[in-house]
Amino acid sequence: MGHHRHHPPHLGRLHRPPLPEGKFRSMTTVVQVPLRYRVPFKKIALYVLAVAFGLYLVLPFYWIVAMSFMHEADAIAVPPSWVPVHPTLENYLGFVNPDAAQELVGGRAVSETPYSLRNSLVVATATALLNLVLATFAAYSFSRLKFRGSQVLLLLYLLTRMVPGIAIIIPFYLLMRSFGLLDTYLALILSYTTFALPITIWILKDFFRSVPRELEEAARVDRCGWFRTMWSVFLPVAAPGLVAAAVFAFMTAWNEFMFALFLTSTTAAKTIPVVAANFATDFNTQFTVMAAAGVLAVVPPLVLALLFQRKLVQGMAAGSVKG
Amino acid sequence: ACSNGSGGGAGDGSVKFEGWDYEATLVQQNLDNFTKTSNVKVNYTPITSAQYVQKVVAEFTGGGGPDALYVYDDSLAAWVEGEYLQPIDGLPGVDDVYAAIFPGNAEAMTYQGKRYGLPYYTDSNCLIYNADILAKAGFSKPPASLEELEAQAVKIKSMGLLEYPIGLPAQLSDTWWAWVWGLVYSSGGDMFDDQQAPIMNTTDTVTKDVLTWLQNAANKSKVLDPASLQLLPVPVDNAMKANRYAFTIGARYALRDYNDPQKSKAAGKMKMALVPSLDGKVHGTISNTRMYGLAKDTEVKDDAFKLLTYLGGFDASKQPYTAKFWFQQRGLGFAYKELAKDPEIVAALKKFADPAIYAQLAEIARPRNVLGVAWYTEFETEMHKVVQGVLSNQTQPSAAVASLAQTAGTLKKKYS
Amino acid sequence: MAEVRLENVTKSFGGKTVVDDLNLTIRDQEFLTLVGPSGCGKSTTLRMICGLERATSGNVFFDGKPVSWLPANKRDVAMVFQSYALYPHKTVRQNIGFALKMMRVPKATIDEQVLEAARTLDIEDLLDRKPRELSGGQRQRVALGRAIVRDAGAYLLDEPLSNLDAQLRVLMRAEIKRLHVDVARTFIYVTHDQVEAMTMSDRIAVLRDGVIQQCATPEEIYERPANRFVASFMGSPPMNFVTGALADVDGVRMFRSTALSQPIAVSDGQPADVVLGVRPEDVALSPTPVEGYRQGRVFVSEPLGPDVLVTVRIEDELLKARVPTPFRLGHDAPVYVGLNPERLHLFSAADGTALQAPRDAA
Amino acid sequence: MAEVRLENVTKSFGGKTVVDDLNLTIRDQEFLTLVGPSGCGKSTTLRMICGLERATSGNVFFDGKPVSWLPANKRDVAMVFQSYALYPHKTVRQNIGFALKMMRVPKATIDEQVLEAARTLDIEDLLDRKPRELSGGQRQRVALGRAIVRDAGAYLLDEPLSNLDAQLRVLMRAEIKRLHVDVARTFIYVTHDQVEAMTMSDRIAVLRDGVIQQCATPEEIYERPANRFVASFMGSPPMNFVTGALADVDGVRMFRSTALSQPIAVSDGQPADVVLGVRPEDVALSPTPVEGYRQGRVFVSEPLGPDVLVTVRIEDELLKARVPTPFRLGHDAPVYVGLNPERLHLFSAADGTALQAPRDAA
Amino acid sequence: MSVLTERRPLGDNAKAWALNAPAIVVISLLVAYPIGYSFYVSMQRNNLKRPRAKRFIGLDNYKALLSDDAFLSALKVSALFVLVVLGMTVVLALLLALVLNERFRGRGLLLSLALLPWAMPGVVNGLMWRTIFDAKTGALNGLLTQLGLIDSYQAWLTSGTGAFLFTALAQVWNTLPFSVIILLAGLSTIPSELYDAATVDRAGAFRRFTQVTIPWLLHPLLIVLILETMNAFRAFDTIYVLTGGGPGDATTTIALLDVQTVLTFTDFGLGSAYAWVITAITLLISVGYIGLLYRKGNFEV
Ligand SMILES: Nc1ncnc2c1ncn2[C@@H]1O[C@H](COP(=O)(O)OP(=O)(O)OP(=O)(O)O)[C@@H](O)[C@H]1O
Ligand SMILES: Nc1ncnc2c1ncn2[C@@H]1O[C@H](COP(=O)(O)OP(=O)(O)OP(=O)(O)O)[C@@H](O)[C@H]1O
Ligand SMILES: [Mg+2]
Ligand SMILES: [Mg+2]
Repeated sequence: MGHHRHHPPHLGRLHRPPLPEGKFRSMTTVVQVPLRYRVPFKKIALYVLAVAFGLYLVLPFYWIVAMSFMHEADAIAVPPSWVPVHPTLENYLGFVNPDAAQELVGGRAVSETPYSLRNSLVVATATALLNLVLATFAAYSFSRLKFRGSQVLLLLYLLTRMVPGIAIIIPFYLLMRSFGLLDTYLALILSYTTFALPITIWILKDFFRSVPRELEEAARVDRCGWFRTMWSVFLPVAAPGLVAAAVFAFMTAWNEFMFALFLTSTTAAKTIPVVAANFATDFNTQFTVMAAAGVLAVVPPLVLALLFQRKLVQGMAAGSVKG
Repeated sequence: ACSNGSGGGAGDGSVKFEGWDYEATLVQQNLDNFTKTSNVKVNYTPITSAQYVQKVVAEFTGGGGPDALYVYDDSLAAWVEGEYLQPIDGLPGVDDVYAAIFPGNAEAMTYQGKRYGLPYYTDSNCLIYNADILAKAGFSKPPASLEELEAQAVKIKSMGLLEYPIGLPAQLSDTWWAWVWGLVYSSGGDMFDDQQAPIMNTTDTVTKDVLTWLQNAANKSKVLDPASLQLLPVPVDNAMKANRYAFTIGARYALRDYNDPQKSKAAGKMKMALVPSLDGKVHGTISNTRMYGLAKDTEVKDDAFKLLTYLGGFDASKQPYTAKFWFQQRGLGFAYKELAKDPEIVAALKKFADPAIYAQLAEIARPRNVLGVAWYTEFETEMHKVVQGVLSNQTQPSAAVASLAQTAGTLKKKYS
Repeated sequence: MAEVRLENVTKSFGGKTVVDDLNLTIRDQEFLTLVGPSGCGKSTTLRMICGLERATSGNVFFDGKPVSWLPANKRDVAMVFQSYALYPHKTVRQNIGFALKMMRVPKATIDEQVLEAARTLDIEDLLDRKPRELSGGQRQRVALGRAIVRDAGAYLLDEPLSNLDAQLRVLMRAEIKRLHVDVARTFIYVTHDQVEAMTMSDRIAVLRDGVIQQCATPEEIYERPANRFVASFMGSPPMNFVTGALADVDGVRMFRSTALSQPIAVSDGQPADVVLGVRPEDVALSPTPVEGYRQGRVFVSEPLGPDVLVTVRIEDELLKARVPTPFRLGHDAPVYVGLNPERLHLFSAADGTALQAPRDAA
Repeated sequence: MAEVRLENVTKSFGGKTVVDDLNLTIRDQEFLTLVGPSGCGKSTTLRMICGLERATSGNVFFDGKPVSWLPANKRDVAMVFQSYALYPHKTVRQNIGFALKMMRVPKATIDEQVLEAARTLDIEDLLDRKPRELSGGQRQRVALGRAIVRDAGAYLLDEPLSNLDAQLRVLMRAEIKRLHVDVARTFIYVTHDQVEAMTMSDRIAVLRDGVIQQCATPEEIYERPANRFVASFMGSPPMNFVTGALADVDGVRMFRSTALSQPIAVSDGQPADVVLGVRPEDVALSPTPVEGYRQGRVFVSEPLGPDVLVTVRIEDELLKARVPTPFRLGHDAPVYVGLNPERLHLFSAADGTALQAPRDAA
Repeated sequence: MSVLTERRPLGDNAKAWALNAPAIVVISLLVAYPIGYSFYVSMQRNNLKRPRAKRFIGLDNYKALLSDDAFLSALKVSALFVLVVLGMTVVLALLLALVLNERFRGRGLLLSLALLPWAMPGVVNGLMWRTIFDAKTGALNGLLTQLGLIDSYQAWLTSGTGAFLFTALAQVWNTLPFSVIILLAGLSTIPSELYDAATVDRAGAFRRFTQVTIPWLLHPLLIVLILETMNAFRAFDTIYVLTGGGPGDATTTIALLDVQTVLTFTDFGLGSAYAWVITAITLLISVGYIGLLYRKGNFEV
């Protein structure tokens, strides 16, 4: 018999802790009432919370939506009317029909809105993708490889993100100018990528860590090279993390204002935040049109969110490894 | 568009022109008109007004600035110091323009003896009141003195017409608080002497008295709305249009909106008056000037100046074409004295204001005399906070002026 | 301290019924083993008893009280998960001690008990490792340790020894049995190891496609399987089955098939088409002719250590015989085959139910 | 198609050596089984062969070429992971077909092969499920399926049948064997099941604490264990060991202990302190005295189905005997114990090495 | 056995750096210069309004900060702001993520709603809060009045505390989505069998949360803490629009001061120094978080 097993000839019985009588000792004491039709407190609490959060999240936005269908005067009426009393589409008209925009404050902004939406979509999507690619490589190294300097590198990444944008905007502008990239998508994509990259790396490295190593190994044994392993096995399993990271990068690019303002000047690259800012001037603010623009600005990410939300909450590696 | 060299400009021979985004569509129309007549191509970029200064600064710093641009009188000194702009003295027509405009505007466009701009528009502060509410309270005339203003407000308040008859935009923001200056100037005081030394704490007591009045109005008689602390100009406008204030101090052009039945429930009731003074006499008011400037490094100086002239100067028929255009389109104040007599202008003006008072305000208005100092912006910002303290009764007027003087001193030292 | 009763319990996953109208009472302090082919619903049954899965219909009772709505953490059961479900962020020590910590057992007591359990499981020197750094068998032992330190009303063990070597398995089996005696609680055990099932259980329940086939003592199951499925399932190598018919030959009741013709004592009124079952160990082989033996030929012989499993071919039928080592006949060598007449099983060819079994348990 | 050779392979995890200077050659087309106690380094060895783990020192050779630096995907090996490692986002079908897809096998062929494997594994109707909807045994079969569809140079199987029921296991064993014959490749197999090891392997390598104890044919391992550890590890129930000494009594070489005194044929020059080993099946019991048998008393008897495992107490020593069912003596009944003199093992008491073993394999 | 050549693949070290190379290249190419430049500027007297006074002054800008009342007061406001916003965000986000991790009807909708504040451009967002908190026409006033909770319209932002709390509230609304998404994705990685095991081990909902959920969430939580701290320290948009830093100095955070210094006062030197102080503080705090949480949460499945 194995030398490393030294079982006493007669193993003493396990000492049981002196448990408080009646509390846990047996189920007879626990089950006192036939708990047949228990009130589903958990479900109730869940729905209460869901509704509360839903309201908290949606009410402010609802106000924007409501305003976007109101005439200016109704929007600032006292007491406020929660639904548009004289509903109108005129705030949206300008976006589809440039002529209708002429008369509005920020009429030019109105005509620029469709372009800026397109620009924002392009820039944000490209940023998200570029980010995912770059961050996937880096994050993989942090989650799977032991290497010297990893901690320092992680901190350095963070550091680049910690310098407030305001401090680097001017030199950044100079840089982009010398690259000849001003007023191009690339300028924005590159700058947002650098903003989002450090955080994306941090996000991904965590999610990668929770992908069981065995999966990757199985893929290797199944003759996948590293890239193939990543693409076919690793990344799909890490999908929630990828989606979270992509959403992060997308949103970073979607609502960034300052850099977009400085780096763009025409409809070639202006993004929606820059254009939306044009609805509020020192002289006047076209609340309702701005609200309409805001609503328009929120729609694309929201649609994307609806498309991807399933991925975000899918369990990661259920049932794949034992132990 | 701005990738070449350090000279700035569009690089394709067109004039790169930047401005804040007020009515960018109209601007473009006007520019198209210019191009049609002059054959000079203009590459116009409107920039969000809130970040206009910043972006222009970035562009000039980065070497990609425009050829011609809008300039705030507040920014002029810095931009000249920063070597963004070049003087236009001696260029054709400049002298004529300067001779034809109100002296306050000319002063605002001049820095250290050199002229840097042609006027875009100007405006000055006035008392705006709701004649209907005043009438209900039994007043047929607007107040001439602050005392009177307070008394009328108290009456309105006590009659239950309004809880707070006076509203002012007193939230912190990067725009200047014209009404503080307006009140000081209307009472004949000043905060600085001509050498930009602070006098509000020493020889000139007007500032302190104005602050005292504000404090009383806000806290004793409670006629000045405490919510002012969270009001920017736009909400004040909204409140005025909704008959929720009887008085405010604001720019003249605001009346155009106030009296526009499309936008305002108070249309037709809003009137303008001189800013009330401590003693009830007429002393002055504050004005601002927005101008068109010429970039120092422009490579298309001639065309750029042609554009400047089109926008801010006289046209072939010796008419300030664009200035008139703006007034007619949007009611923007003009710097040209003669325009006040233009029948078309008068007719348009009559729709929302009393032409006589309008003209009188322009005549007596003057710019802030500290616009030229490097630390003006810091001072203005600090002043807002101090006035907020006074309004919320946390700072006494005497302490306030002392603090203002000290701030000015510190800043001066810092910048020396 | 608990009688566990399943009453008409049915469980479906999206339309597919995996446990079907199950009725089963596990008596207080009983050691019941669940066996059945892979995927027959054993784990699912355990999970329903435990409260991790709610029955689609039917009820679970503990000591006569319905607990269907009682969450698992209030049911006072300990469980070894088939997939271990170790906490990857906790050390072995914390994994094992977790339940005790949840019961607010004093720290010192926890430490002591964890150490003792670890000693029992021979993982004492792994206590400060994380599961990630353990071998498969070591992980399984940790999973087992998590259950055995507990003082629960019922212990559910889902294949707790499958990844252990034979030696260790024997030891662990003994430990589990001892624990059962010590704590005198109900044990429900799932295993694929027949030796385990046979030696440890008070009763064995044989499941097939979510339906209980038989629930009885190990001897009963082995000696008197209720149907052909149970007979074939229990016993390894499995029972030989020969399809044939009953016939009266010279007043002697005979079982006849192509290859065999075997007198058999059986009551009357049985269907004619039957299946004869005989376990390999009840098949005797002789190199020389013996009275009543049939001749066949050696097809293949596999050494099993102490025994040899010989497959003999008679006509077109294959019969397996388990005979003691040594067995030295090679392929195709003639061999004589005899069936132990006292240990023959007979099943209906139609539905497989047992028609007769050895009268007398071994 | 590959001879796999491990040369002085050592693997440490942070200072702890788990595989120690291993030298092992697995011949082309050989079926080699790795056995050993839980945690002895079997999986680690497989992982090094496969290329998932790099040896701390030493080298792995495929067909004489060093592959230590070759990544797993280039080694052309198939592997069943002990922990399955199924792709959670892929269906069973995709899981099984994945490797083929990677090899750019045409879609139709993949489908066909997957279906065939699934049929073999009896998981045909689960092909469109995701792993999380499978039972433990079903998952294991998918893991196995992933390996068997492949055409690899070597197949590494880490306890591929541990979670299957006996029936299925027998079938799967046969399938794996058949596959081995069909593809004629090298198989390296890890199992805790001795029957599996004994019946399937060309050779068995017994590992202990990362050191190979013996690598030989199943018979050899069983009949002539190289040392006490191997003797005790292989065989279930395990071999009996009795510590004693060699002595010459009346010119006959005798083994003597407190309880036993047994003539034994052994060459000269052996140390005096020895351990006698005898397997339970080589211990005969008789209710009546027999010449040369010692009297003892029944301590406990456990039915194992076809056999009964009887523990007999002689003086202070316990001996296990495996005798055929039925065995009807109760506790403390006197019983006579005889050892098969031809099947006695002798080990050095000092280091456990075998001094002699039965001359003749069964 | 296809290729059996003895070619040493890259070691972990080399592989890791190779994998990081693209990110490092992009980041250093684009931000190394700006960051270095800004640090250099922070050691300059550099006010655009007085280009001729520009010169290198070493750490003088930093030294000046120590006696700069505006800075010290802003630092205090910022610290408090970070504390309040971070606390509320983390608690609410965790709660919301937990809710979203359950299965219930309308989950997808709620999840999309949770992303909504993120998708709104800052200006629209600012306008939204302004119209909501407006003293004269605000929706909040309207709502509370209609609910009978207040008698008349209130000017919420005119008292220091009020302004502070309401801006914090708006800020939380804005930064919630990021935290929710990260935490939710983190939650989804927790194998459900661990909850099964913990339940069987008699852990109630709360203990399952502390013993299983939290340990698994430590790293996502770390990211949330770091990023939300960073965000709160730099919060600018909302505050600027709602209060401009007022009343008085009540909501003048260091970020606001910084932006004002750079963009309004065009004092790049001082502004950069502010920025680097912000950098240093957030870095320090982050290192603190990392020291606190990184190890504990660093385990592999
Ligand atoms: N990552 C690791 N860190 C430290 N020790 C490890 C690690 N992985 C395995 N070990 C140790 O190495 C030894 C061998 O592990 P291995 O998995 O090879 O065992 P095994 O023979 O497969 O056992 P089992 O039969 O239990 O699966 C074990 O003692 C295990 O604890
Ligand atoms: N989530 C699920 N969705 C669909 N089917 C499921 C799910 N879980 C289990 N099943 C099916 O239910 C049946 C019973 O599963 P269970 O895990 O109880 O089997 P088992 O008897 O424990 O098998 P094994 O011995 O292989 O572990 C299996 O056929 C399995 O495929
Ligand atoms: Mg199972
Ligand atoms: Mg193993």
